[in-house]
Amino acid sequence: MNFLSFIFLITSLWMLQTRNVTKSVYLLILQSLSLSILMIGIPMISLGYDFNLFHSAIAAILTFFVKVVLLPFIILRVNKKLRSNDLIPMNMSQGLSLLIGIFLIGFSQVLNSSGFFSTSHLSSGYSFFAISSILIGCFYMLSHRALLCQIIGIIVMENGIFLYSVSLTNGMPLIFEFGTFFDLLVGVLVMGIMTNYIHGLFESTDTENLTELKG
Amino acid sequence: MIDLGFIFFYLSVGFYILGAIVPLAFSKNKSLSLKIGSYFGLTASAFGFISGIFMFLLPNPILFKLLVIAPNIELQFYFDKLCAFFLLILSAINFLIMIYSLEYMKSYLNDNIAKFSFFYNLFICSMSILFLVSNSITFLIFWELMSILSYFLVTFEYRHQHVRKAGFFYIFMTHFGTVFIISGLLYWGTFSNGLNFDALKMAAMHMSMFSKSIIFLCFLIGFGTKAGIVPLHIWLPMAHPSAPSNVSAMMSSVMIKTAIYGIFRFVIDMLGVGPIWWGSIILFIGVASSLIGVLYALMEHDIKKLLAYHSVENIGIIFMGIGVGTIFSSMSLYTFAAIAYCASLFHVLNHAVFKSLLFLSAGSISKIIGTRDMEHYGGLIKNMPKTALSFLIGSLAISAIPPLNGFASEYQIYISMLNLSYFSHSYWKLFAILSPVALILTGALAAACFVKAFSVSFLALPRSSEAKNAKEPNLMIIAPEAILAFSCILLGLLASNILFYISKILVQIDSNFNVVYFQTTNLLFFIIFGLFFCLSIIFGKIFGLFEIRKVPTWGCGINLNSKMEYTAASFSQPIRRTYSFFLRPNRKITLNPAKPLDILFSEDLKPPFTTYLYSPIRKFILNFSIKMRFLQSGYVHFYLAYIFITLVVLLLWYR
Amino acid sequence: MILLFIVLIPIIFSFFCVLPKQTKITQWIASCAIMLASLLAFTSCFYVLSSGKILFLSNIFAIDLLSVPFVLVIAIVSLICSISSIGYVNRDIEINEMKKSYVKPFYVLLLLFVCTMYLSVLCQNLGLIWVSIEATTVISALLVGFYRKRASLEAAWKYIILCTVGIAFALVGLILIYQAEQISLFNGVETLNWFKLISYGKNLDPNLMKISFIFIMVGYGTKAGIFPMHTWLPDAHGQSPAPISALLSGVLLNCAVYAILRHHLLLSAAVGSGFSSNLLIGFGALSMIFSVPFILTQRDIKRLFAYSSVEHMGIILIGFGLGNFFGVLGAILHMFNHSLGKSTLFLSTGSIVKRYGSNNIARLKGIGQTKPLTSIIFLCVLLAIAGSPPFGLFLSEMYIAYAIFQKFGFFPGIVYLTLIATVFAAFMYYLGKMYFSNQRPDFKFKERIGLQHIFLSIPIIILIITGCFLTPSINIISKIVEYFMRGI
Amino acid sequence: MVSINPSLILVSTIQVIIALVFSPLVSGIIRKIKSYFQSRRGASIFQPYMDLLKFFTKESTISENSSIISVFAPFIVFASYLSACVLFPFLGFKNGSGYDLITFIYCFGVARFFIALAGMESGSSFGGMGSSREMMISALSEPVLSIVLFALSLSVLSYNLNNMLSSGWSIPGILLSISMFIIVIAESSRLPVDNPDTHLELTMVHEGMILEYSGPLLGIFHYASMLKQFILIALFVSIFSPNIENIVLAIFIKFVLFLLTVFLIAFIESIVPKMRLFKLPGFFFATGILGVLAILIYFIK
Repeated sequence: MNFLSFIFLITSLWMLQTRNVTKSVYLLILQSLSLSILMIGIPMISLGYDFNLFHSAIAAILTFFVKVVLLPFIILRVNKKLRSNDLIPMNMSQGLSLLIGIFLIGFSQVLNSSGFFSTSHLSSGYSFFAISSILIGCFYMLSHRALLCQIIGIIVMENGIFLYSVSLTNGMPLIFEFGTFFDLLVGVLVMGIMTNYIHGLFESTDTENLTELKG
Repeated sequence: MIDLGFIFFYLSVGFYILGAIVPLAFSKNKSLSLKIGSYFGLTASAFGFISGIFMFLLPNPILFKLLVIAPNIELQFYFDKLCAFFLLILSAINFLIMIYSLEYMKSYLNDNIAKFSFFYNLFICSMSILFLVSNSITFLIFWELMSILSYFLVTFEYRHQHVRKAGFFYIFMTHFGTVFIISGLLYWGTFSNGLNFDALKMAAMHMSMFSKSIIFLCFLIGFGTKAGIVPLHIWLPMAHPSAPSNVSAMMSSVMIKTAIYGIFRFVIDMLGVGPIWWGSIILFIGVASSLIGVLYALMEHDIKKLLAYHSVENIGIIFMGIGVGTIFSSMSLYTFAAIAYCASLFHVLNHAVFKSLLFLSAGSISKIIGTRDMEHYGGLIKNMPKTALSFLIGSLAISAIPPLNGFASEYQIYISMLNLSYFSHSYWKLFAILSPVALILTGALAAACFVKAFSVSFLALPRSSEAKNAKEPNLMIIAPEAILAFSCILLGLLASNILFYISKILVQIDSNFNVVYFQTTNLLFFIIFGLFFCLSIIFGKIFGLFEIRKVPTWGCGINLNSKMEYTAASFSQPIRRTYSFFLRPNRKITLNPAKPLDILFSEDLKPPFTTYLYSPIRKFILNFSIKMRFLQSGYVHFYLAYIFITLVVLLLWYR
Repeated sequence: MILLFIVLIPIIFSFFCVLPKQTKITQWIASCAIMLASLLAFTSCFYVLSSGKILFLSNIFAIDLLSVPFVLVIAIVSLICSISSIGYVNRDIEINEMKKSYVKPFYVLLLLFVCTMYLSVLCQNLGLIWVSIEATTVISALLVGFYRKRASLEAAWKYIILCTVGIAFALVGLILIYQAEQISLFNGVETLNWFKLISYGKNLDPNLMKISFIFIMVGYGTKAGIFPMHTWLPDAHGQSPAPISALLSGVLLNCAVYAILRHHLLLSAAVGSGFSSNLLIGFGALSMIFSVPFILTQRDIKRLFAYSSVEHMGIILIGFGLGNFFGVLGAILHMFNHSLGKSTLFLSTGSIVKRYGSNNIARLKGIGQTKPLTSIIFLCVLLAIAGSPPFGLFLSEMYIAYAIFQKFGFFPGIVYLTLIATVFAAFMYYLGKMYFSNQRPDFKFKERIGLQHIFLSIPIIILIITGCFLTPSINIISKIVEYFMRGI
Repeated sequence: MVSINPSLILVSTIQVIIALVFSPLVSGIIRKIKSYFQSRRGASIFQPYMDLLKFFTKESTISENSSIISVFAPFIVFASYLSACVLFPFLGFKNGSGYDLITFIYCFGVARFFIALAGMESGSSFGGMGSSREMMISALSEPVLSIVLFALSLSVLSYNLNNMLSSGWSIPGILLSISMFIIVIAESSRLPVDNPDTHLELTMVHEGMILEYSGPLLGIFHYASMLKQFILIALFVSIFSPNIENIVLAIFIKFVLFLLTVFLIAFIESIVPKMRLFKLPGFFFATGILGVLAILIYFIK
């Protein structure tokens, strides 16, 4: 399990320095795949006899379907349609973003191991990976300017959050998980549509163009 | 009797509302809607007047609970003599103004008359209810309504840029004043159970002096803004001239008095006696307002602006009376306090009368000539003798010329201030003795101002063709002015009786405020002066002094024309120079070398409060706001970062 | 069952919307659907109010006294918006802002949007509230960008990204609550059910709950337009079609506030009201303070009103955060009044702006002459929103001010009042610029009275009633307030 | 209200008659003394009576631009000075209650208002200039006069002029008497504030206003200004004379003081040049400061 969560972390870190959408998506697929396995694995280890296979399996399958298959498919399709194979514009250099990513991992380690977090049922073995993934997802959105990258960043964040939920609570209520996956799916769909529109109008997927509205 | 007073009051409110709504139905036929609105207003104010009389005659105050609007907000009426007094002033003045508007508003027939009737009648209605309600929030509701409705009246001629600006200034200032009133009332409300006035009054008995003082200062600033004390007066000379004259008459003579009502109701009636510095502040503000108001009035040649500045002056005089009264009641000298309060209430009445008279006549003149600039008037006394006479009486009254009403109330204020100087100690004596001196100075300057106003507009040669061909307006306009002029004289002569009635108001507020006897000299002066005047006239008749030949004025050999006359600006020039340390006149002489005779001289005043107080604040706030706009820079990354940072900051804060 | 139908009817009718060929029929079907849903909502609210009980439907839906005002607001505002949207859509088609083929998707989305909003206030499960609020984001983002112009797409993009990220944080908060539930209540059948949670409130881990509330506050605060997470709000409100702006500002923000309130109550049960109310007041104060500079220097009229929404959300949060009787009373009234006023304001502004073809305040000259009827409505609502009597917002602002004075004393109270007065002054300034100015010479026409005028004047009447004559509903309101107070 | 008792009416009548009869004489005496200082013989001290008689036999003319105000203004001015005469017990009659300080001061205000209006009537610049300057000077002198009078009233704790008689007989009273004396000069339109003798446009104030009058109406104005001068000197004398029980002695001392004041006025007028108009504010301010100083000495110890 540690290995998987390590993959989980490495993929998100790797993403920080990629400047190619397709590559990011593949990394995302890898991350989601590890998440979906973790979603079964973590409860199995931590709950022992109380482990509810049905519950966890459904969650994992959902994760797999939505995050490994559907969302990357949507993003890749959109990306194909946009035919933008050029490099993703970034707010900072790749090296710097990687550096900050590493710093964020360190920060999440500090958060995770600090007294305040550890005394209040806020951490478990995997929450470190989850928190750093959330942070990196957020930072990914900040550092990469392309529209699709922001979608990917959101998914990375969500992945982190899901890992966090699994690591803390061994899985959320089913109806809730259904809801969140549905929302995420529709959300990414809508974002994809919008990316399409924006590309149609602005002929670019750089968020730099989206700064008309201010004040 | 109780029921009658109520019934008439409801009737008057009902008629005001009808007068507001019915004209809207006839908005196509403008003259009809004007008539309907005015007649309803007329009836309503007549009813209001009657109910005011009934209320005034009631021996004890009555609380009448109508309904509970919302938790702690009750619509309840409290009828006592103080409300009745203000209601009487409002209704009487409004009655006359409505007669006047019937004719005067005909010149606005191109505009939306129905809208005017709507706002005007509702404005009066909200004011008359304002005097009676006895719950903080209801009071504030009607207070705000009054402000907003009058805003729409001020901006009635909104097609002019300066009117819009004036309207904005007005609503801005008055709203910021309201902030303080609200704060005072609500803060007070936290000490009591409920926001009704009786609860507040009960609470005031066991509040600490510190919180009382905070509330007092709030009321002073809040009501002071409405009243137009210096330096919060700047909206007054902008808003009053911009409105149609009947509205400005109403605003100047009654609306700014709602602030005086507020001070009487909240500070004197409900908050009770405070430390001496309360009264001293009011007195000081009064002195400053009256002096500065009259100085700026002197510099004006826009007749309505001039009158507006005189409102500042007169509010200052009223404040002087209140201040002296408050000091006296802090010193537990209740009789003297009562005299001072009576004087200021009497001045409220007098100012309402003569200021509305002046505004009405100024309005009719400026409509006839087509401008408010006095430099285009001149010689109107020949064509408009009746208007001239009423304006003259108004000017005499406002300059506190003895047998008229202005003197009667100022006299009481003088003797209160002199009494104050007799009773106060050490350094206060100097302060107390200098305040009547300031009032004397104010009186002298006011006299100068009205000599200027009257003589420039009515005497000597006409300065424009419109002034030459001016005609006396018809009876509907003259009659209210004549009634007001007559009441100026009557109020002056009957001063002691009226003061006696006014003292009843104060007795009702606090039984300590008992005045047995008012010394007035108006009647005495009238008798002596009248005697001598009649004797000298008889003497003149006997010796044939009235056989007068009129000869051309000597103009140093040149035929005299109106350009050679003294203008309003030149009349006030010596005073402008005398007080140049304060007025800061900015003189500019432009010489044209090509044409040696072409000399342009201009002189304007730097408005100190706007330049040094309001503009910097405005600029600071706007600059700050513009700088703040960088927060919304348009970059989605920044926005994401905000969310992120907020989260982190909160988590760190929690640790 | 009635609750289910409130949610289901819009969904079902959204299918019918697609069927007819004529746009007019689509419009009427949608309006009817919303009217039906509103009717059902009214009846259910009426039932709750009259019986004082909580209306349940299995474990999913519930209406209690707290959700009643929110449901009412959605019902009224969605009704007004749907009916007046007919006029807007037709005009948009006339001036080629919207293609005819877009009408159907518009109404489908509108119905779904309304449905998700109902859902978010009807759910009793905190997780489902989260889901439905996220769903509102997704659907309304499409509506915000409906004109597919550069600016509107930009706004929609920012809206969806920021709100999704924000809401994701709320999800973290939910996880923590679930964790707390798991730790303390081992009967683990009911999960994230609000009523269950609050009944076991005392047992929940206080530390977890506090941290969860921070996440919730940031997450739903983003959606509610609280400073500094409000940044999407002026963009989205400024660029979306008028009925959508009205719905966003009038209802959607309230839904997020509703979610925050649920958590606030939960937290009060778990750790006492101090922590969460401090946060509410703090964020409310920030929103009030920082919206003012933007209001003072605004040039775009719709953005102006958007910032005013930020300010009003701040006021509402402060009111709820104060937690004393008058604060809560004021906040509930204010929420209700603000929704009505702001949505009407957006609708009337929309029709004025359409006529002038510009959002720039400096260009909107002489609206009183160009559109006399609409501008009267506009004027009234503007005054109402600025907080002047006789409209309801004045009373509610006064109540909150009174509560502030009661709780914090003099100085914070006067600051609060000054901020409100500054906004008022700014509004009067803009009003003077737009209403009291000369018409542009090329604009000469009068408008005839239409259906939308009548519908837009209904909220004004309601606002006047809430401002002057709350007498009949005092008992109801105090019941709601007491219900809320009991929770704190 | 004033109680109408016969003795009061009698005293008032006597006061009015004295003022009417003797005020031209005071003017005549001043002129005589001035001519003495100018090394002239000068006219007889009864010349003002002759002048008045001359005025009253002539025809009245006023400007054609003027209105009824011009006709009534002289009478109003005259009547108001006479009222001031009644309101102030310069004979030392101690029983009246209507002798009110403020009304007394405002009597001058009435006169000033109408004389200034009359000045503006003609339409020429002279009249306007006169009125304008008159109002400016009044705005300076009235406060100073009131400082003096209020200070005195403060010393006796009464604003009844009756109680204020002889109240200036103390050390700070000397300061007050100086400023009061200056006010007397200023108010009676004498040098250095105004020059009663010339009709030079640069200097004239009072004369400018009545420039367009001639004949009886002008006579009334002149009479009125002499009356005013008389009242002011009488006021000055009766306030700053010592308080003596013996009535005969008291009247005698007052008479002597009166003559002394008249002499002083004439003397000062002979040696002082006309002051520039815009030097006057400083002049009056200094005078006012004297009054304030006196108040400080009186009461703050």
